[in-house]
Amino acid sequence: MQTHKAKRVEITIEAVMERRLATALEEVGVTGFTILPVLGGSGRSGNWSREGQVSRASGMINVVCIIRPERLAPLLDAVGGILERHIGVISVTDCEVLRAERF
Amino acid sequence: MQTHKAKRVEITIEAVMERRLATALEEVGVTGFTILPVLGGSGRSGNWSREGQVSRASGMINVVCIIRPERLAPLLDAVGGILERHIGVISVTDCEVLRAERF
Amino acid sequence: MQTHKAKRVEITIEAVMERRLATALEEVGVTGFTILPVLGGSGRSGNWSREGQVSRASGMINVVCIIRPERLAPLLDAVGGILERHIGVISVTDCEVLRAERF
Amino acid sequence: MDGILALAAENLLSPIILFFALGFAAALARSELSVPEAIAKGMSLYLLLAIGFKGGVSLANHGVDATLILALMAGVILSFALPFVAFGLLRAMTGLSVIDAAAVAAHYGSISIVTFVAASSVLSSAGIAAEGYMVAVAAAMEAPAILSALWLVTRASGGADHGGGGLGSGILREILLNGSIVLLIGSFAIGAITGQEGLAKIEAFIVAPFLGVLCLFLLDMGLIAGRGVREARGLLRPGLFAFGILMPLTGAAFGLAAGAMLGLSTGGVALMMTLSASASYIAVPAAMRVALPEANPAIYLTLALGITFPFNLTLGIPIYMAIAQAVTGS
Amino acid sequence: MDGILALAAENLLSPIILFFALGFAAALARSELSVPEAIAKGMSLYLLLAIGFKGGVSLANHGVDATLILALMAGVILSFALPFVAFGLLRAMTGLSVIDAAAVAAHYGSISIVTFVAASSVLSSAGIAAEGYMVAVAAAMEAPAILSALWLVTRASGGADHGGGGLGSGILREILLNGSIVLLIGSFAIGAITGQEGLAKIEAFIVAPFLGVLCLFLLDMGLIAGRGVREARGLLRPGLFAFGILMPLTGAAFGLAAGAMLGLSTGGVALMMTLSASASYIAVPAAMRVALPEANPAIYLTLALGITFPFNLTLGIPIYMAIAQAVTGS
Amino acid sequence: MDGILALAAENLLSPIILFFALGFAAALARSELSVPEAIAKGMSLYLLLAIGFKGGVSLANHGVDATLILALMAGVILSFALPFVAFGLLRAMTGLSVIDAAAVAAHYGSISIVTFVAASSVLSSAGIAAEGYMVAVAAAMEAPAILSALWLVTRASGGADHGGGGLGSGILREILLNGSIVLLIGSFAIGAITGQEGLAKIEAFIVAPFLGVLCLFLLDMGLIAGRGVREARGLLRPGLFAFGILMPLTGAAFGLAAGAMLGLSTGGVALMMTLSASASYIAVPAAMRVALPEANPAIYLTLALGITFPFNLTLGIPIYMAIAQAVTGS
Ligand SMILES: Nc1ncnc2c1ncn2[C@@H]1O[C@H](COP(=O)(O)O)[C@@H](O)[C@H]1O
Ligand SMILES: Nc1ncnc2c1ncn2[C@@H]1O[C@H](COP(=O)(O)O)[C@@H](O)[C@H]1O
Ligand SMILES: Nc1ncnc2c1ncn2[C@@H]1O[C@H](COP(=O)(O)O)[C@@H](O)[C@H]1O
Ligand code: NA
Ligand code: NA
Ligand code: NA
Repeated sequence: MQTHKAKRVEITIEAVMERRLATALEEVGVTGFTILPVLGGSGRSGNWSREGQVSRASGMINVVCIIRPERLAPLLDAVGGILERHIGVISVTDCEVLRAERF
Repeated sequence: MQTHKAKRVEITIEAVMERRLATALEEVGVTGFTILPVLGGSGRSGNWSREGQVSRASGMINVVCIIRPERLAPLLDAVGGILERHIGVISVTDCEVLRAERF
Repeated sequence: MQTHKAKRVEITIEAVMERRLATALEEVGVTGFTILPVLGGSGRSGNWSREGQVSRASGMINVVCIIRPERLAPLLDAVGGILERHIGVISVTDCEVLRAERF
Repeated sequence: MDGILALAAENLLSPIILFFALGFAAALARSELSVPEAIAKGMSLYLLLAIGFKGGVSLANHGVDATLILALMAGVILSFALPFVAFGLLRAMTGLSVIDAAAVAAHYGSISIVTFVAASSVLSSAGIAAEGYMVAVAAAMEAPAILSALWLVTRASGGADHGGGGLGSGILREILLNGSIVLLIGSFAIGAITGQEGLAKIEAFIVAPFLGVLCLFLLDMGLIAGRGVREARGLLRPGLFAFGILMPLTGAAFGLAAGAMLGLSTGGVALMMTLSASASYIAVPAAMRVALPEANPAIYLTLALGITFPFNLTLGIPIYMAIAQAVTGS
Repeated sequence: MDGILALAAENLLSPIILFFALGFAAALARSELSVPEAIAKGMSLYLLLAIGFKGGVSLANHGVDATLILALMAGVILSFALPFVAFGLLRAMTGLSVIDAAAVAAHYGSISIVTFVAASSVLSSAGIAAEGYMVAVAAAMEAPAILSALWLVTRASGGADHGGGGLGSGILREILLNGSIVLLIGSFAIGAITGQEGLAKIEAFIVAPFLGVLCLFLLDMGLIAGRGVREARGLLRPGLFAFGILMPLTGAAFGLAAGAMLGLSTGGVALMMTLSASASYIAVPAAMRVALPEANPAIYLTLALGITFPFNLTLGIPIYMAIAQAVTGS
Repeated sequence: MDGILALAAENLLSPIILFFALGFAAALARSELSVPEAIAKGMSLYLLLAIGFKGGVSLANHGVDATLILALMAGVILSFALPFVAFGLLRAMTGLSVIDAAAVAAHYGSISIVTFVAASSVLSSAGIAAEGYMVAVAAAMEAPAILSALWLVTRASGGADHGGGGLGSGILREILLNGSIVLLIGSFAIGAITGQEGLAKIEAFIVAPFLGVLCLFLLDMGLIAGRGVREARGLLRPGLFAFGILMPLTGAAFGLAAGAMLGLSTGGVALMMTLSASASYIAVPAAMRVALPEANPAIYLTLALGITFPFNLTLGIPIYMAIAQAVTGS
């Protein structure tokens, strides 16, 4: 099958920021994404684990956006602005997709 | 350690299709995959979130298959056939693996 | 925004090995990682699914480490040693990150 | 009529309805109140186990009635037939495509077990008995409607292939062995085998806290229904909305005919009406995603969960009860 | 004094405290004992539903008291005012930055509903009645403290912008409609509407097993608090630790003044003291992560959950009860 | 003999067995019925808390018996010794490798707490009392068997290194502090401290609904056991299958000897037999994945969960009870 070049952006961010991240993505025209749950992790701010949570205050989520390459720059600007004050990481990988018209 | 080239295929698909996808993968000789849960997402068919589900009707899963490069074409044919009628996305990334004989 | 080259390492491993894997990662200086839950999977040791578990004995997790390229070799040595006796897979992908000083 | 109003008023102010309304309102107001998926699923297992078991015990107490088989057959026939009625109404009242109309029709031929549970608990607080085997009738009505819907689609498309979907892929087996049916029928059988003695052992689990669990469950149903309605506002044109109210009343009329013909008790007739009036939102949506993925789930989920379920819960059930009382003359 | 000691001793040996201690000890010993997140969330929904409903029924039974509105207003004022007290103490006693101190202060102005639940159950096993509407006061005290904390930060930074955080992003709406408040107030309203009759229907669910569920819930709280303390050992310098004990006592004094001025019953005064003494660990931390992400969550979570919560649970509640009894002369 | 048959027949038709059978059958028929992982884990926390607490209360009621320490020691010795018996049988009856045989042996030296819970509830519905501290004996028997198994492997491999696995990695600490043991022993201690008064407070939670929760839990166990058997059909050769039945009977004989020697009550002897007969499927599998990852989990999980657990549940427990009655002469 015919595949097309795209970018796979994976953002690990605090769950409380979900709605704000979605809004920021929509503002730069990214409407497709998938949210994966996160069990725990470790970083400069220490360890955490979902089982130790009484509240949604400190859980994280993993947001995957597959986008056309030309959308990357505005997306990084939008997400970078949010990540600046909040903990979390973002990675960008080259990928191939089917049905490029969807992205 | 010695690493080997492989392809990492990630398929986001409706949970109701899990068994059918597994069968399709097996038919093209892919027997190794890992299924990650999905919390929610957004796409052309709108938003959804796992917390709004009474049924398994509209949840999604994320299936990761790491394969030898030569298996990619038949895998894409098999999965593309399923995805044609169903919502979901597929991405392919180049990766390196240890122990190539396993894939 | 300015991005930097990094490696995205994804390790699928038995949940019982979590603490040991974290210790091994720390020993080679990798202190940032994110753990995703796994619902089920298939491999040479057969199928399994989270819903069939009474115990934490046979569940798996997916550990994502984003690292500077020069840390890859020691990381693979450390993880390879653990994976030798245990089931699981590891893949390495090239990626780009913001804020390289964090990794 | 007075009876209906009094019943409806009392029903509307019962905790279970009020918790449903609380969830519905919270979702419309975009509160982030939510019930974890595992808890919701756990409560639904509990409700199925409890209602099945109690039905079985009631069967054990009253002996196997000659009408049991007839009632099961009536249920299967209703489930096969109602999708045709629904499909006809939909094509007349709304602009839905054949595929969307067939998918909706499948939901209305099948049943909602929570509506059945709510009706059972309203009956039992009103002191009206019903045949214990109505639980088995509920289970028998889950699947046949799906076949009717798929037949409607195949006929409309001139028998063309649907690209690997349809009945091909073991879908019927999946429906017949779906979790709800197996647990409901299994618990019914266990209740019938262990009888009153078995009930005594687990009564403190399945009887005493039942209504309380139902409140928490309906809170969650309200949240989901409210969220669905909020997101699918655009879809809910007047024709669809009217269908969501008219169809349960039509279904109930068929259920009334069947129940009266079989000579069921007042409670039995009310439950048969409720089953016919209710629309599936668990088994059938899942089946539709596999067999008719082109049908838009927002339409059938919003109708079944956002319109018909609340209608049955608040007004439908008291109406069916009052009519059943009038008809069976009790 | 004797009364306090006897109460404290009895309290310390009650199952709920012992299960909390078990969890705390297990976490310190690094046991992998854990309660799944969904179960913990399910239990907290249950506790909120039950305590809200019972409060509403009690209101229905005793009629709307003229002091209801006054008590609500007192709660709102306390929640606004206590962060300033806490902030002052923190800046005097500890080396926390303005942002960290403000974030901590927000927690102490707001309330911990589990502490309230525990106090209610201690009161009811001691046979001391309290105003049913104290549940509504609890809900009213959740949010105002957050505004005070954000105001403290804005003032300190000379009104500078906080990069998109702060109140801008609909955060107040999120807090007012957060799950706990909606469920608590909603259940309170449903309890008030359905009254004793509604309670009779779901009593076996929300009354009988209540204390048992609370034990399991507190086991989990102990695990989380213990894990927090273990990981944040380094942070807990003497000044912070002292604040974690002194601040609830200070808050309780304010609560006492308010309760006595309003002429609340003994139980009502004890609950007002408990609310003022308790520190939020659900709604406020989430709000702080959005509005003040620079504040270190390890500090406020450890203080609220690791120091103040156990203090209130073990010693605080009996102290507040004894003082309330002495002051109201019962 | 008549007694055994009657007991077995009654046992086979009790709700808990029938729900297990329902789950087993549903899994074999490939139904997608399933219990969410969080709910299953929540129920197991509940069962451990309840059984531990009730054991502690019973200890408080009857005072500390001089045989408590002896019974604990007997449990530890049995847990150390039984793996050698099991290993010998396995090497004689089956073609398992040393590593697989040792891993299986570890499971049979340790215990299954759900089997213990089921036996306790059968005893209590038959009105037969047992020593409350048997709960502590159960906890004491969890871990020692693992050491025996690892020793068996080390001996066989001539003391060679196992590549970082084995006992090196803090595994013993993990087992001794595993969630089940901590909760069981902790609840036992809390029950002993708070006694009858504590029980009165949480009885409606841990006593009344207990059997009902056990039914739902066993439904899930049946699903898991059935799924395991379905997937591991190929592995279950006659030798292994026979071991899965013979080993519990052998273990029970050792338990009988120990119980009789200690002069335990009828119920105590029956429970000691049940513990010795049962095979772990939670703590030991997890330990084996860490310490002996080369052992095939399909073998030990299928034996413990798919053969021995159902055998004990259906036939084993009534047999052990009847023998205990005959031997203690009651
Ligand atoms: N190098 C990394 N690779 C993967 N995930 C990371 C990494 N660093 C941080 N994270 C994730 O981001 C969270 C916050 O990281 P930090 O801001 O460093 O405290 C951690 O808990 C991890 O879940
Ligand atoms: N561009 C994308 N990146 C990541 N996930 C996507 C994307 N588009 C769609 N998805 C996922 O696929 C689901 C269905 O998408 P759609 O078919 O566009 O409605 C969404 O709910 C997302 O979970
Ligand atoms: N090729 C693969 N791609 C993705 N995940 C895999 C693959 N092979 C194995 N896995 C995962 O690793 C687990 C153990 O694999 P195995 O060691 O082959 O039995 C499986 O259950 C999967 O979750
Ligand atoms: Na129907
Ligand atoms: Na406070
Ligand atoms: Na044993």
